[in-house]
Amino acid sequence: MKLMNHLPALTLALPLLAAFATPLIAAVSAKARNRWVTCVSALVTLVVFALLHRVLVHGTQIYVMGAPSWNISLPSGFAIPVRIILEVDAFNALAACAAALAQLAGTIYGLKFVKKFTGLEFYSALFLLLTAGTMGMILTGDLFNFFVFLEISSVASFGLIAFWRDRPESVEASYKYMLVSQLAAQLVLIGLAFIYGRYGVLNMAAFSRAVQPDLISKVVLVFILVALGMKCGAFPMHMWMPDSYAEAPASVTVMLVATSQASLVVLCRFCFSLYGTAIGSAAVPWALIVMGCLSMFGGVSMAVVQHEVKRLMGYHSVSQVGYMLTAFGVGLLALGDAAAMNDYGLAAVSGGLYHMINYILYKGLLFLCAGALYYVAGSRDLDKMGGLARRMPVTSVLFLIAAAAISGLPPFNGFVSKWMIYESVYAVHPILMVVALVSSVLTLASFVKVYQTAFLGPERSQFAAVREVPKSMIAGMAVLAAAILVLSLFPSWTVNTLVRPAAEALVDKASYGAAVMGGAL
Amino acid sequence: MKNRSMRPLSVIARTACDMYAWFMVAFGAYVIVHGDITPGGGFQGGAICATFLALMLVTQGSAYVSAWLNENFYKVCLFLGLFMFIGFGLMGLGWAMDGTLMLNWAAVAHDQLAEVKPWWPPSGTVALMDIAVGIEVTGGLSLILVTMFRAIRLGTVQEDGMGKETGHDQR
Amino acid sequence: MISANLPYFVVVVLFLIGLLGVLLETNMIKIGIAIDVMESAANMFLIVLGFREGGYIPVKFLMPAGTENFVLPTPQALTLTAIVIALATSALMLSLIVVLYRHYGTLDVREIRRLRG
Amino acid sequence: MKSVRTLFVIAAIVMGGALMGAVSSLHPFGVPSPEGCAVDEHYLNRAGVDLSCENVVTSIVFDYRGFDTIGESTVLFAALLSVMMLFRKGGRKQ
Repeated sequence: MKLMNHLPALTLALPLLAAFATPLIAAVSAKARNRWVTCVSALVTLVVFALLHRVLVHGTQIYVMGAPSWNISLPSGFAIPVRIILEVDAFNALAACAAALAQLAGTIYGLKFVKKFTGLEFYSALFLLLTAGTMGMILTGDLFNFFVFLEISSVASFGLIAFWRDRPESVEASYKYMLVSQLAAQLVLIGLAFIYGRYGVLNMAAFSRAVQPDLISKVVLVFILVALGMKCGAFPMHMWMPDSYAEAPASVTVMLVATSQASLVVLCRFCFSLYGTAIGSAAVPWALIVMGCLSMFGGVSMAVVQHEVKRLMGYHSVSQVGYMLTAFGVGLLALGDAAAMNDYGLAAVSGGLYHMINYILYKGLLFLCAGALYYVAGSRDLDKMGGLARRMPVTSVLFLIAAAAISGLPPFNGFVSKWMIYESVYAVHPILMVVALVSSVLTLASFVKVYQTAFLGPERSQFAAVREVPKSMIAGMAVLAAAILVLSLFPSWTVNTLVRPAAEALVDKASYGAAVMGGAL
Repeated sequence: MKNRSMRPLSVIARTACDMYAWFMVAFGAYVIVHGDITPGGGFQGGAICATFLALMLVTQGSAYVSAWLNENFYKVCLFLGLFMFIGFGLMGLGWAMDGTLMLNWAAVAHDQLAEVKPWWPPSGTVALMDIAVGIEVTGGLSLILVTMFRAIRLGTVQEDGMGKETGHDQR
Repeated sequence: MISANLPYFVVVVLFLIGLLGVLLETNMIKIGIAIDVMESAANMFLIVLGFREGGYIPVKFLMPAGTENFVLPTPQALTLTAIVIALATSALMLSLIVVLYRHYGTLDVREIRRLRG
Repeated sequence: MKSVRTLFVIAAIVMGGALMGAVSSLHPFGVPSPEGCAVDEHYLNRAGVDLSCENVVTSIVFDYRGFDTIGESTVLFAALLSVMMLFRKGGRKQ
């Protein structure tokens, strides 16, 4: 099967080509456009899952853009790759799968959700471009290519956040996000210019072979950490996150969650696979841990006072990102120490990684449910809702699943990942676990409040005519709910076959370099 | 409503720019086509071609240009360029999937130059993609110019059908 | 030492001007200009990194007889890409500013504060 | 407000100090290290031979790093779509 060799490239080329064609197809009819985007996003999901399967069976996949053959990474007689290489290991592929599910859910949900507005040809095309940008950020193995895809996803999300352009808040949120991500993009560009000037390479694997713990590498790492920390919504620069998550249409917010997680994927890639032990001090892991704890607690404490559903969930996103940052910081602390790595390091990385996958799924589902509430109730304000459980039973059940998963209630996947994080961070310092537990309790309290206000309570007279949301919106939510249930029902299978290989691939710096640069060191 | 349209410049400026703008397009086309042998390339040439519209807007004024301009031409340019570009990239895959995406399938090595037909671009997809990107950038930049220019001419929020797309709020 | 590396320091100063502009300015257009200054700093940094003493532009057959080496081509290609990206984002940012101005009637970011709390 | 601005200035000065230190330890201006330009030498040597492309920059933009260029024209396309979407005609459909 020669097609299987080209899966990494197809993952990126398919949504790009489809996005170029979407405005033309939209000119035919709205129905054709809807079918087209649904087919394409289903196909992208299929391709990404096939890629994950291939990676799990055959090991790390590389794809060399423009070489005579897909696996010739080095030109003859030359030790450094000169072309753009996509490098997909278990970690990349797993993150790409979660992003693919998010875009499938968002596409299907969006068919009805934004149906009554104009400009849908632009909306559909930009959504596909956002998909392509996110996939590119996750899958690429080249530093400058990462910058390009970062910009694709940023530009597409600026447009999509401002989709309701007659609402001043939307445009404002878009502008805010634009400032943050342009700043971040310039920091990334300066950082990779330093890498180019110091080492003369732009390939990630070549860089991971060459990197030395000197001043330039440290400055580059700080720049990249600051930039990607901004993009994934860590505490000091989290302000854009609740704004843009709340103001974007719900179908877009799902994808924005996946995009911000793509930044986190690359952040982990930099810390573990590229730098590894060359970080050279404990300051970076501790900075990650402190940032994570602040985000965890700060996000959730700001969330409990919110009255807008999606804004509340946006602050919860800040808190959830904190869990992952803390876990990855703990994993980074254990790097280079084999005993500590076995003891708690690998568990921390697996926990953070598993939490990232879970987060994309349940947070996406929560945002879709919030969008459904907004769709039927015509209001974002939690105080104006009430008694909707009887009117929309399916949505309320789906919301319950997602809320239980985010609060870490036992049968659900959020419980497993949070448990892994608690256990591993306890080994470093008990106070970290206390912070994580308190944040988790507050999350539970906050979502109990949301569920009780919106779905339970007395029925309101103005909601007498409210019906369940249309079937395609339910289908979009069901995609994510099914994924959550699968992960919840087979926890040990998930951890052993999906998460553990991904975590091992992430922390194994030597094999990341070897996949492109060859075995000899 | 105030008159937000751009006024035309004097007749001397208009006549001079009328002629000059076409030379600009010719120069842009030159830069695009010779991208693989001289400094320049698709983006630079495309940007030069797109200045045609900027010049026209400044000198001729908005009323003249919006009456005379056909946006569909630029849309055709944009999509033609995009599909040519990614099409050349996908052609690298080949029928049997033997190559890779973005493979330079048409390149000729320097010592075999004598064997190919004179019309064949020796640098292969470099020259072809140069032209594709030139067409695309011409269309894209001109469309951005036209769209932003129209937007300046739009009135306040209530005019021109704006002001209604605020989401699902029922006020 | 300083004079030999002067272009690098110019880049740093340019970057800081842009950064402080983004952080401290209150006019939206000026913030946009500051971001463009940062982009220019990044592009200039790439170009400066790729300069070689006595190098010529990397086009083979235009090379004069006396020169023997070229400047590095990769930074120029990267800069070309980065410039087009900067252009696209600037256009989008200006459009957002136009829409914001239409909604709020001001360019001052301190008055555009509906999203609070 | 005032304290926030002071904080910004301090952060920028710290960042500037780090940048100054980093650029001082780069290679001197105009003299890149030989291993630092190995990839560029490869481009310069091979572009004219393998591709018959005289302009090495163009050969990098469209061949060696051609996928970046697809991304770049996609950014332009995305910006165009976003601008057109912001200024689209018409309100809500009936």
